[in-house]
Amino acid sequence: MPTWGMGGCSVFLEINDLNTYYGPSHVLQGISLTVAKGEIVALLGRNGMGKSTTLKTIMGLAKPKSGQVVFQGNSIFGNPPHKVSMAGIGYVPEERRIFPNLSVEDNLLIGVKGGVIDQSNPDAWTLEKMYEVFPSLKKRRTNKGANLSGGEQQMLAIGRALMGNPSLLLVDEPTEGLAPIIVEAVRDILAEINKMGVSILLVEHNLNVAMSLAHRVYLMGKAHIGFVGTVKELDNNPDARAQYLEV
Amino acid sequence: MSTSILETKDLFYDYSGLQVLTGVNLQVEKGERHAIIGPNGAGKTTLFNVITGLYAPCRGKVIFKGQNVSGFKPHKLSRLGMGRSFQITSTFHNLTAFENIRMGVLSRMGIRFNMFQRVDKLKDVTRETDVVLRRINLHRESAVPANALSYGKHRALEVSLAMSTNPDLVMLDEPTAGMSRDETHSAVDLIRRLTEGKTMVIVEHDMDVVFSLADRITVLHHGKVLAVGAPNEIKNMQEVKDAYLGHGGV
Amino acid sequence: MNKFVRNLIMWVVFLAVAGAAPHVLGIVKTNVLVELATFALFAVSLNLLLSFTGVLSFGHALFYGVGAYTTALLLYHVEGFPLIPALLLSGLAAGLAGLILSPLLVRVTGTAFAMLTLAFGQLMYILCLKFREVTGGEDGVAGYDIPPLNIPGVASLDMLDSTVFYYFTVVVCVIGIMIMWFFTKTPLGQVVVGIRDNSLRVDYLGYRVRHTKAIIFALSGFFAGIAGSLFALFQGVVSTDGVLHVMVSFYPIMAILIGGIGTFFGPILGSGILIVLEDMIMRYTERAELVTGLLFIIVVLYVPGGFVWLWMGLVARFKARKLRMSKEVEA
Amino acid sequence: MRKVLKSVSFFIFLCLTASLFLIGPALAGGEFKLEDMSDMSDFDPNNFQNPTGDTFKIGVLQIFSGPGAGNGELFWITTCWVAHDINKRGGIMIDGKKKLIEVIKGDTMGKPATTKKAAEKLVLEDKVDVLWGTSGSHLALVIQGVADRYKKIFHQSLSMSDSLMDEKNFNKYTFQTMWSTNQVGETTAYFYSQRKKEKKFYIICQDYLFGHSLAESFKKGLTKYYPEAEVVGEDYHPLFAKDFAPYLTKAKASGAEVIFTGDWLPDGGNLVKQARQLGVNVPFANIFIDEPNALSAIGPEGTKGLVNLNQYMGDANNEKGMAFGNKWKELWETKWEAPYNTLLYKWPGGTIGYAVETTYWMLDVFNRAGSSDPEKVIKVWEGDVYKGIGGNRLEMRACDHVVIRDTYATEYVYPNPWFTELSSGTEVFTIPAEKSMPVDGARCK
Amino acid sequence: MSPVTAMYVAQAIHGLTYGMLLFLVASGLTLIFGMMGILNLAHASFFMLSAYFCYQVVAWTDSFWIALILAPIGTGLVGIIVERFLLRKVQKLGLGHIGDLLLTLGIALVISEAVKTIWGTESHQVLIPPSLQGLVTVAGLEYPIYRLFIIGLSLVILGALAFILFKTRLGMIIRAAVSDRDMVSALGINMPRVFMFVFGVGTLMAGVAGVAAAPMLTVFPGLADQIGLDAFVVVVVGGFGSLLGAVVVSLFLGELNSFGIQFIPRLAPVLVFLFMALVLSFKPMGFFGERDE
Repeated sequence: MPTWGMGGCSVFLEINDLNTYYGPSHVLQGISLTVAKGEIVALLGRNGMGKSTTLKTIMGLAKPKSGQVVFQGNSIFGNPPHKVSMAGIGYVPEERRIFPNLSVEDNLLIGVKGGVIDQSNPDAWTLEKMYEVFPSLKKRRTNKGANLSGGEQQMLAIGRALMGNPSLLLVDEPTEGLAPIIVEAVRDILAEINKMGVSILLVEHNLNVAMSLAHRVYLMGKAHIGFVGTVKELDNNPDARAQYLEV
Repeated sequence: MSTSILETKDLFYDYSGLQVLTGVNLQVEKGERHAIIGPNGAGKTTLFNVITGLYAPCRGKVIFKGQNVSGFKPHKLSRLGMGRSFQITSTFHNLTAFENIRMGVLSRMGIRFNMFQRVDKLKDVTRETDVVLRRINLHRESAVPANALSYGKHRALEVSLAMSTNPDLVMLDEPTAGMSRDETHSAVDLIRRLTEGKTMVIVEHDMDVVFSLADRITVLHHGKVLAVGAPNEIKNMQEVKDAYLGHGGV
Repeated sequence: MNKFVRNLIMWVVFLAVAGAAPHVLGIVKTNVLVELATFALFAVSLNLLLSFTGVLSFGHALFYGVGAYTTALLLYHVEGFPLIPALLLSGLAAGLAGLILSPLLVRVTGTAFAMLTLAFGQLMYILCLKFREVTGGEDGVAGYDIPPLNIPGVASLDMLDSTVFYYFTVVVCVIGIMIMWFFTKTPLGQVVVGIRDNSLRVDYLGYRVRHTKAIIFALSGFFAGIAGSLFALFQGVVSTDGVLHVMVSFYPIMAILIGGIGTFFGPILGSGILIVLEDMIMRYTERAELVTGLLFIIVVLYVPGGFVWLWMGLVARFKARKLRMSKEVEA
Repeated sequence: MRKVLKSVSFFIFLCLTASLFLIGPALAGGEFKLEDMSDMSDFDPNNFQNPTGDTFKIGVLQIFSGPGAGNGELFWITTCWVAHDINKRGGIMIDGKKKLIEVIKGDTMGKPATTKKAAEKLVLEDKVDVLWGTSGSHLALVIQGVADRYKKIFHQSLSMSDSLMDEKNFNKYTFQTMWSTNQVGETTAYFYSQRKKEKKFYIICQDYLFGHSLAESFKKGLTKYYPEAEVVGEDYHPLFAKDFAPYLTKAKASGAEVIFTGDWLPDGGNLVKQARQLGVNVPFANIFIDEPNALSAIGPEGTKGLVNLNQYMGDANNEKGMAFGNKWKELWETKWEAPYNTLLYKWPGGTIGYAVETTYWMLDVFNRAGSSDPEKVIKVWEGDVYKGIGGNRLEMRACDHVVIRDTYATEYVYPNPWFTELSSGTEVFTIPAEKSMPVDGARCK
Repeated sequence: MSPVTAMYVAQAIHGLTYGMLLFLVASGLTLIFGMMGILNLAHASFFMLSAYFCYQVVAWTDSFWIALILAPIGTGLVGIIVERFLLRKVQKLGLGHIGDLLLTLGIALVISEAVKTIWGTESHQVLIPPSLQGLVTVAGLEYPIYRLFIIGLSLVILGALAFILFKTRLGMIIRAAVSDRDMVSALGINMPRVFMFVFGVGTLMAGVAGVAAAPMLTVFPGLADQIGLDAFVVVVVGGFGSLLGAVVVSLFLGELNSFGIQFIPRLAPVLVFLFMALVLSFKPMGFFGERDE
């Protein structure tokens, strides 16, 4: 179990007082969170609270107005997406955003940094390794992205991000719209990836999945963080759950 | 039956193969505040768009005030007395708050093709617009362009715009989306005041809002109606909890 | 009251300057002003579409051309056809053209609208070249007499007199621009602005977006036609290259962009800059297009949105500074 | 006393009138004399120095900017040449004193509106005494309007349309020294009718008024002079067309023996060039494909057999013309720099030749009128006869102000004394003026 | 082959030649629009610029072949400079199409004036290299080698383009970026640099067309006008951003041109725009288009 907490070399990603606007709409109002090395952090909350925007802002896809984003000791605040990615953050977006006119294999290969798989690094992801982890993708490697089922697309989106060998993965609603059995599979894969040493910041509406995966949980209310704690702490806090999650 | 103002019968809709609505039967009684809730992708917004005429249903009927209005265009529905707001703020962002509201007021007064009078010389329009602005507490910002308003006020304008044509039925799509708690609070007040004596259908994720506003709730799940009932009944239904909190709960 | 006084002063200054211009400048420069006024009217009519309806037309020359040809053909074929009816009929013909095309045009926006208008504009251009029995093709229609302006019982003004024609043009253009300005202030004008900002919302408020758009196309076409008619009267010759060429469509767009997009008076400023600059450049160099080209690049890089916005930005900054200073004084 | 005075003055008046009648014909008409020409060795078209002070001003209206700017350059050198020559001779007599010639550019940009502006600026601001130009009949028409309105002589030296001087467009201030489309048609038809070698003609012209009226006049000419000939096809292509192959393939398949074209450059050059590339070796009868730069790209083989029709062939025609041409060529070889050092400017052949010749004529007319008062100039120029550079006769038809002159045709051969890079004409066939008349204007009927 | 058949076959090949040239110009235009959303009014000017470069290189080296390589590269470099220092800045300002429009029209004007200042206003000639002069005879049909060379050259370019697009990583990135450029950049790919490359390649292809056309035509300042408008029609009718659309419509327009002239010469140019108006009225995205904006 990795340690968590503020500061120390184990802090991997640190976000401080992040503010983002969409036009006049203040969608992130002073968000602060941390992700430690090897940790899975879940960011939960109802729709429209700014969870996806938080990920997008980290990724550089939404422009933050103020705050700090420090990754592995370097500020990546306001960096364009490709620089954030090169720094070692992978992104699995909401609704997968698979390239519909590319084959499965091309969808994977496009995620390789610099286009060349680093053979010298035994930990680096290769197509073979990927197909081992995602056997369903191997079968459909020549199919166009548009022709995959939702579950396959989700696997592909995760695989695509992994091909860049990220040390931190931002995963946005990976189980949305998937059949229960696939949801299980996705959860297992995320757990497996985490075991390989990849930290994960997860946005998830399926509490079941989130609670079984995460080490630590942030609950988001409107544009702000409302609760921080371990899974256990959340379990023991029905008020927080009622306020931020339940009906 | 005769009291229902809006009804959908076995409504189907799909986006090029992706089934979104799979037989929705909805009933909204005249004068009630009706909330539609459900997890993401349940088809709430699509249902809204089909009812308000943005999309024509693939199958099924939309009945408004006893008339089959399936496939009617938005402007026609508006003239029949239906208004709507949008989840993503969709005002006239370069126009001032005053001009925004005036757009609705003009339509309500049937001034739609007049190009022979200056609009600011139409005294009753101006007066009426001012009344609305005062009611929504925007009269101090009447000359401020919509996109320069604070987020909360901009959302309030969004909702008020839907009300500005004085519709009998107003459809609000996540009116408090993206608001802070304080803003949400005043928005709920505003909605309650504005929809006094009207029929309202609301889609919302903020359960505080839903429970403080709604008389009746429909839960949508996978393109179907999962449950209908009063707030308290809904709160305690196991299937609703399942739908919201994931499989098996915590 | 303050505003009223300011407007009054502005009108007085304008009338004084415009009235004195031909006597100070001489015929050649007065004619540049005639060109400017006509072009400004044309640009403002296009701006009704671009800045107020939010669609970019690449084929506005079509309406300009229809107006110009109508005037030329009327005067050419009908002996003694009076001036004002010719002007109005030209505008109506162009407006009608807008109405006829509107069922196709209202369906599209954005790039597709630009390309569709380009297609119609080019189609008109080529058709006019082909129907040379009517239009005279490349040579165009020429040799018609510009009728005098008869005001029954008052006077008959000889339009061949450059100064008189200048006054006539200025009056027509000012009236035309004022009507368009007035239009933007009417309820329908408001709806049009609403369509630009958010056409879906307009629909949801109970307005018929397509009908409204059709009206604005017709109106914009009408004034473009009036501008074309003035051109025909001024030049005494109307040819395809002169009124229907694709550059005739592009030029007013440039004027709008240089002057200030999204504003009503920006295009007038832009027209002024373009026409006056071109006249000045042509006196000194044969590389007029180089200067225009560089102007476009510089404007887009350093004055994005046009000069009116630059001016408004400066005013805003000045006001902010004044406010800050007054606050400091208070403190 | 009074009576005496009256009768004396009447007598004097009578004498004067009589002398006018006697001397008039002798005075009427001028002549270009090579021996009078000044030493042109200091003529530098790149840095033409206009005289200052009280000058006689020519406003040259041409395209000086935009894609067609090459036209402006071409005619700028011709007017400058004449001005330089006349200035070295001391100028022309205007209002009792010798005035030097000043040449002022007016840029039409090829657009009607700009043309009007430029013409009005020349008349009103620069106060030119005569307007000169221009290519494109629609532009010429605009200038005619300006000339009429401000009562300035317009020496219409470059547009060919017959309609410019018809009953509708005629104005007394305009004098057209360029031959017209009808003359081209009749010239061509007459030439082939005398040659009787080819019978099948194909017409390829530019798809605008000029191309069409040229084609019409050619067909009319054939019916008049050569009824046994046959037009086997005709096509009209857009201006500045890119690909002529489809037209040429049709022409080839039609079995035509000659392709008649009115295309000017670059279309004409591209037409011939692509024809030769396609292996279509049919000769072209043309009026504008005499530009050596374009022809040199096609080479001597490809340009062989082209038949050029022209209103001026001073260079090849006779000794006088040759002598003038040689003077020009010497300067070209030794003095001129870019853009005036290309093959185009080597010989004052067709285009340059007639522009120079008729400009001399125009100045001579003003000189003889002794005034720039249009009414006086009109009186002199109407019916005037001038002997051109090669001694050829130019007559200004009084009734509609169009030139009447012999025209010429030549077939290109190789080798020739003019160019090593291309074929050119050596033998010139003269079509007598009465065989190729401009259409009668309304006032001539 | 009977002469009549020969004529029709020849017309078909003419259509192919012009269609392929048009494709070279239009493909760059459509790629630039598809990926970057830029309506490049200066595109045809690059075509003309390359023809001038070609003339210049031939004048210096006397070799068409060196020109065929150097002129398009030079044009592509100019394109890259334009993208890097002008377009990119303007795109950042967020003026949308309007900004691009003003800028690229400005660039078009500046290029056409620069050309006149450097090379003068008169026409220049480029000769067909000796090895490509003359005709070949196949089954009784004589056809010029140079035109066949143009078709071949265009096919090579088309092949190279297809290879880059479908067989290389870069092509993968470009295809992906047409549908979702944000996602591509989130995978660590420097999109601005890809844009620069695409703009360079687009102008380079227009450059190849310019060089190929130079010996058939005259190099003069108005060279770009007609082909520019035709290329626009291709892009619009084919669908913005669709290479397949560009190929199909280019060839269609080429044949329409040839056989239009053969059968209804007077109406050929009207047909093109009538066709465009019809397509746009009923299919605003063009035949193969996916996206607007």
